[in-house]
Amino acid sequence: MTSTLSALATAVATEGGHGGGQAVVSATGVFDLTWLLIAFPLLGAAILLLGGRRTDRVGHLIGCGASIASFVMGLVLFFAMLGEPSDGRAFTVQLWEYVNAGGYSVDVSLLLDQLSMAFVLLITGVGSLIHVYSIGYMEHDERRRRFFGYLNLFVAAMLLLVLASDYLVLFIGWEGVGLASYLLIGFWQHKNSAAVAAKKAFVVNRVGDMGMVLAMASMITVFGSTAFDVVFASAEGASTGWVTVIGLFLLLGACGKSAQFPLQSWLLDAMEGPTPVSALIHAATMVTAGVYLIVRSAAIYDLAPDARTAVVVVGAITLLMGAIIGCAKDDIKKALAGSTMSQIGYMTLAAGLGPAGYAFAIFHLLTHGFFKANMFLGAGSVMHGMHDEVNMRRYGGLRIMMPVTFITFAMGYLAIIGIPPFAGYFSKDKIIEAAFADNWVVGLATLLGAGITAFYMTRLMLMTFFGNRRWQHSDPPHESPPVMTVPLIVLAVLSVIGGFGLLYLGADIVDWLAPVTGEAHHDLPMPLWLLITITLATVVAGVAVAWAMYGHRAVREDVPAGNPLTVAARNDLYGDAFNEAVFMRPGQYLTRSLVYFENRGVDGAVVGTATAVGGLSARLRRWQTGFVRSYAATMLGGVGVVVLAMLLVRLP
Amino acid sequence: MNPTNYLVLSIILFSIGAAGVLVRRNALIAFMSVELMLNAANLSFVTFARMHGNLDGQIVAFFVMVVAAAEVVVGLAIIVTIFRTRRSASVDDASLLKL
Amino acid sequence: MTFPWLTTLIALPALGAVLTALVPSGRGPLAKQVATGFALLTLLVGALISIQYLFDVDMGVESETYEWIPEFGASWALDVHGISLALMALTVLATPIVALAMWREAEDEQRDPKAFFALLLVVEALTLTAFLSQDVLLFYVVFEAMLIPLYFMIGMYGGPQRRYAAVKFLLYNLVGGLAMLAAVIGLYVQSVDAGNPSFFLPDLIALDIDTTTQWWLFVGFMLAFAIKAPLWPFHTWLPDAAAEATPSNAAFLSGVADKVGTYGMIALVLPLFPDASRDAAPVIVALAVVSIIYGALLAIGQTDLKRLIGYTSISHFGFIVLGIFALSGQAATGATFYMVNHGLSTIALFVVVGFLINRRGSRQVDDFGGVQKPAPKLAGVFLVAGLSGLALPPLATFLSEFLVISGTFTRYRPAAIIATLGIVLSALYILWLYQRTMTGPVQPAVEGMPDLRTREAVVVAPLLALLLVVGFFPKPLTDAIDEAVEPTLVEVGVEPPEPLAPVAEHVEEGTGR
Amino acid sequence: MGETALFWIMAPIAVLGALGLVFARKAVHGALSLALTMISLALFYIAQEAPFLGVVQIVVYTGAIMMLFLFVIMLVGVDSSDSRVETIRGQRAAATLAVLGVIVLLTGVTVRATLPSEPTGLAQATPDGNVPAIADAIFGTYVWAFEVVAALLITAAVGAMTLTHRERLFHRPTQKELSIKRFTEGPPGEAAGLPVPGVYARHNAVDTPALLPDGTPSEASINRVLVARGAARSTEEFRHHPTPADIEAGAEGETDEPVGGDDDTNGGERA
Repeated sequence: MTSTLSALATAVATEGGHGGGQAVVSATGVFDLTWLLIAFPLLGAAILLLGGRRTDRVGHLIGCGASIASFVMGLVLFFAMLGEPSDGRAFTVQLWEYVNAGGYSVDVSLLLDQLSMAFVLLITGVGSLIHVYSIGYMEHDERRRRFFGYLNLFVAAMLLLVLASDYLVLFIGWEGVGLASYLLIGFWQHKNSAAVAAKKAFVVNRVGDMGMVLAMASMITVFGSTAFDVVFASAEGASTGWVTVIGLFLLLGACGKSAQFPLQSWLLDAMEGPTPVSALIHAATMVTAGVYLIVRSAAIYDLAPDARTAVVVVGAITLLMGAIIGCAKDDIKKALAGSTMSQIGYMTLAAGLGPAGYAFAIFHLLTHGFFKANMFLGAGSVMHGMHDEVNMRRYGGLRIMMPVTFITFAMGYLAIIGIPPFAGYFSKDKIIEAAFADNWVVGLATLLGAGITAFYMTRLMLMTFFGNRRWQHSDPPHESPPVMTVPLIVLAVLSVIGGFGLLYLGADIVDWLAPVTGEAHHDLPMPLWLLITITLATVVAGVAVAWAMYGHRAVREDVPAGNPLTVAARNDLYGDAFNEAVFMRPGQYLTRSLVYFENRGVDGAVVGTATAVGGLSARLRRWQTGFVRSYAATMLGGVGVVVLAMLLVRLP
Repeated sequence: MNPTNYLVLSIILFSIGAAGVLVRRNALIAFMSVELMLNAANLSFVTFARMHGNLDGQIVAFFVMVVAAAEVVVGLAIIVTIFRTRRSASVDDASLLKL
Repeated sequence: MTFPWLTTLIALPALGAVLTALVPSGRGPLAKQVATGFALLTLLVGALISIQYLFDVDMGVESETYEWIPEFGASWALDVHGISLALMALTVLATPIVALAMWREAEDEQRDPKAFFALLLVVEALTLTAFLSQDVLLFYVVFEAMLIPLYFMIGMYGGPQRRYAAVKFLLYNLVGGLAMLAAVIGLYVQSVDAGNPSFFLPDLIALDIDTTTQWWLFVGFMLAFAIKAPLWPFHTWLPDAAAEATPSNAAFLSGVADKVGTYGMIALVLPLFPDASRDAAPVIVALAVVSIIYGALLAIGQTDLKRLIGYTSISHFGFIVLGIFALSGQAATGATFYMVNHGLSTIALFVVVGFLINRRGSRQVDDFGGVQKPAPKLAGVFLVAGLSGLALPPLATFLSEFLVISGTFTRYRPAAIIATLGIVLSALYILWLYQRTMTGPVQPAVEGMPDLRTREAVVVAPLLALLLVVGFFPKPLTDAIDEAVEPTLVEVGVEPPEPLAPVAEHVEEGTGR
Repeated sequence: MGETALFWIMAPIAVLGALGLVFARKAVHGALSLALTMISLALFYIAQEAPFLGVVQIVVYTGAIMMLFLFVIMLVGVDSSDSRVETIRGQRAAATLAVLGVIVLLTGVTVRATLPSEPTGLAQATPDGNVPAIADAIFGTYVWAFEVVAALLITAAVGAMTLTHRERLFHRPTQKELSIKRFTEGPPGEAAGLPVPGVYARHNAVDTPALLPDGTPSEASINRVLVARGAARSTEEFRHHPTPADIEAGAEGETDEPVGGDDDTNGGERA
């Protein structure tokens, strides 16, 4: 992994000019095999899910093998890409024609450029580490094979998402990761809470999918296509109104997948899934798909300042919301989930800043992938040793029992709160800079977020690894086996050097991405050193407050009452309560009243008509007296009528 | 003589026959009224045959007679059967054809 | 004179029905084998025809016309075009699967399976005739005749309320049929007035009918098709029929037989009454949108498994009708494609639900819970079938739903946006159903529930596999459909919407789009 | 001229006959009136150049069909007369309305139609006379209809026989068996058979009851059908009222119970 990064860095160093809209060429040589990236994990998933019990014994190995094979393929492609000139690193691989209906045609083709390359390495690299970690974590689960099948399915779908060259194909991957997420959140199906959380995640994501579908429908209306090249190239010809609409629809989609306000509610519940899932899907990769989507659609957002503003606002709100929620949670995974929301808020905010921020969004996305996966896996390791206890108030002083976990977790901790020279410092600081350059308010929000981040992460560290021991097990906590700690160590190393490496070892990730995202320089309203000082001061203040509250004093085992803000934060800032009051309850009433209306109104009208006809028939039946003379009279009358009718018709 | 007179006579006989069917309860009289109606129609046919110089009217009347004979045979057999079981020749007594 | 493949395709199941009926009673297994054998034979012939049209291989299939009632200009005229091809393929494919799925249903009701299987083949023959017919009178006759075997299938082999459901089904559809009969006669009179008395579809399409008359005839045809399809508010027979018929019968009914209604809309109503269709499109689109949302909301509110699936079908039929009357090539292709996919997906759902009901002996959702634990494979196929129902890519249902929505968006934006809500609602009803039945703590009553049996796997696997394969490689089918849909829309006289923004030049050259 | 006279004489007779049918209380009267109408119609046929039909009318209708009716009337009861009270509500009104309607309609048509005031006549159509012409038509143009009608007649005849045929459910007792049964099972007084009616000079008729040796009239001696029709005379009329002397005479010997009538058991024999 480290070698990858240095290679990346050296490669970046050699690369020179930049500017958006590089030419995309058909893939040749090794790039023609890009599809293998997806094929490996897909094959793995197929074998594991269709193979049945026969593959139980080797299931985890097949799963890991598929993921690692994909990673190796990614590396091969990466090095091949380094050999190309910096403005000729985008390749398309035409696989097959998907559909052609009413003039709208879609090809299944892959686009491999610098942006997707970065994601491929993140997904397969971190994904492989988490696969390996899961061998240990899921060892005692009888359905481990299936777990690996789902993980492989996820990796395949996620790779399709980032490699697609058409929004429709991207959407297939988009829904694929949603499905994998659904399956993995609800992996422990016998728990009702897990099943409910899985359903919630999927349904909320579907609300976002509405945005995706409508965005694509708008693209078809405006451009007649959803292919990246057509849409991006024609975007300038479209009216600002349409571009803004498309941008807002895409933002809705991104909000769903990345748990951004107002669709954030599912992410905290998603922690019901096994911890490796939380690390891979709900921290490092899938939830960042929204950011990828926005950055990938740069050509559209560049033309729609209003949509960009909306993205920034959403990012800022989520960044603060997530941070506040993270402060109040006692469940270690939920605290980390709040943190994830908040960090993705940073990325979204950065992406909303336009060309000035795209690269930093991706930069932070990558470093966040490292340190957040590290911390989630660390939390998993803690839980593994603590018999699946997740309440931090029952932890305490674990640094002695779990030294490796502690150290690696600490690396992640220092990275996320942004202490130089750890990874998070570089990426987050860049975002704060860009935010201040854009707007004071947004800048202050990011600064405040940094402070709160320092507070809640310190709180988490102190409650878990320091302080008094609040656990009562006959069987004391133990360190996890090497198969789990080795991935932790690798990720910890990445958390330390990732930021520095990506930014300064050789050259800049900003330059690497520039051919895709474009580049813009910003002017800070204050000297850079001042801003860095202020930021670090805020972080230190956050750490100090946390230490005063949780390090200085003993942590209580029972939950203190807390102030209104704390209570609100514990309740996810009433996001669920809002959804319940505004959508669920009225929805239930609506459904119930519709069922009533259906039975009484619509069906009632039909059945009522039938009853009325029946009643009328019962009355008309009395005409049937049985007296042949009555019938004869009727007949004669009828003959008269018929003759009369004929006369009237025939005679002039 | 104006042949229309025959037609008018035919109408009168037909109507009387129809009235007989409608008002008489006795199955035999009702049945005979039907025969009267058939005869009235036959008279019209014969009159028209002569009026237009076309023999077909007479042929039709002939067939009507034959069919009427067949009908009488079956009809009377039914009346006799009903009389045997019900000891009555009133058509109103046989009013079971209803719900 | 080439071999009459199309007539053979219809004659095979008809012959099979006769032979099945001739099997001595008490030899149930033999009757089933004969019926399934003929269904498979039909599938073979259907596959042969499909190959010619999907992959451009000449198999010698040609349109056929034989005199039927020359006095009226009615003929036994059959032809295949993209739309009918898709539905024909669906029918021949679904029948053997449904036959296999209902293998034990008649016995479970303590009834002779012979008639059940014979009737199924009769319905297949009639449905195929409806899809292939090029003669409006012939279409009408089979459209109505189809009700009789279906009536008996529901009324003889269903649940406790089956008679009520069967009568309701029959009466509803007869009302529609009556309106259609009047319209068929009206149409014929138009052809007489034009000097060419005929029921032959191309002749009738060539007629120039004034708008008022078109409106009346349109209403007659549409009423029949809207009831059959079924479109809100003419839908209430479907949930009853779906709930009371045996699961496979319900599957065949809503999966295949009801497609005659939507087929009629796109293949008869649009080309025959272009002006009226254009004028009425906003109304129909509104009804379709109501169907989508209403069906989905009611599905959420159901407690009976089969009723629930019935309501999901109403929602999906709403999408199909929406696509047809959005009057854009993309939406119409999507709608026709949707018919096929919805057929496969609904059959899978009904059949799997049938397995569940058969095991538990109850149709109530609350009687299940935690089935996933004792029967993981069953839960797996249920989930995949359900995911096809909520149109998850890459299952084929997704593409059709997307084409319908995006095609509608180009013309009726508010309708498309509201219809998109269906995406969320469908996820809600399917996953909530899955959650209540399959996950959570294992209910005592479902402990030891047997997992998927081999026969059941053979029934479900091809459906799901097809949904997946067609989902990945839809082009041959959608191309065939698209080719047939285009002239229809030209007939209606709507121009395909142009992209609002000029396509950048270098892209046009570069990729040849 | 002759035809006109015939018409104006026979037409009222025909109408009267028809009215007689409708208004007759007894079916037999109605049948006879109808026969009258039919004969007059036969005359009209002959007058209108249809001698063949006229003859057929007399032979088939008056001769065969009307006789058939009379037979059935005899079977049903020649004397029974119908009540004139209408039992179906509104039937008379409906009938009047319908008949008037038909009259108005048909008359209207006939009057409005443009009919020749002088008939064309059949001279041209039947050069060889009426009967050969009809024969030509029946066995030529209409031979198929003729054959079908023949089949119809046969079918009707078979049908009538089937309808009126009664399957015998029991063995019919012979006279010998009946007399043995009388001696072995019946009361001794009936062993010699039931008394014969009408033994008086005054009333030598079947409607008067026999007087038994003890002077009581015997109901068993009268035919049941007469009793049912109310045509039998009252038995009381003939009861012998015994004088005191008779009573004394009777007291010396055994007083026989008057032979009561379980005549149903033996009624079949007399009938």
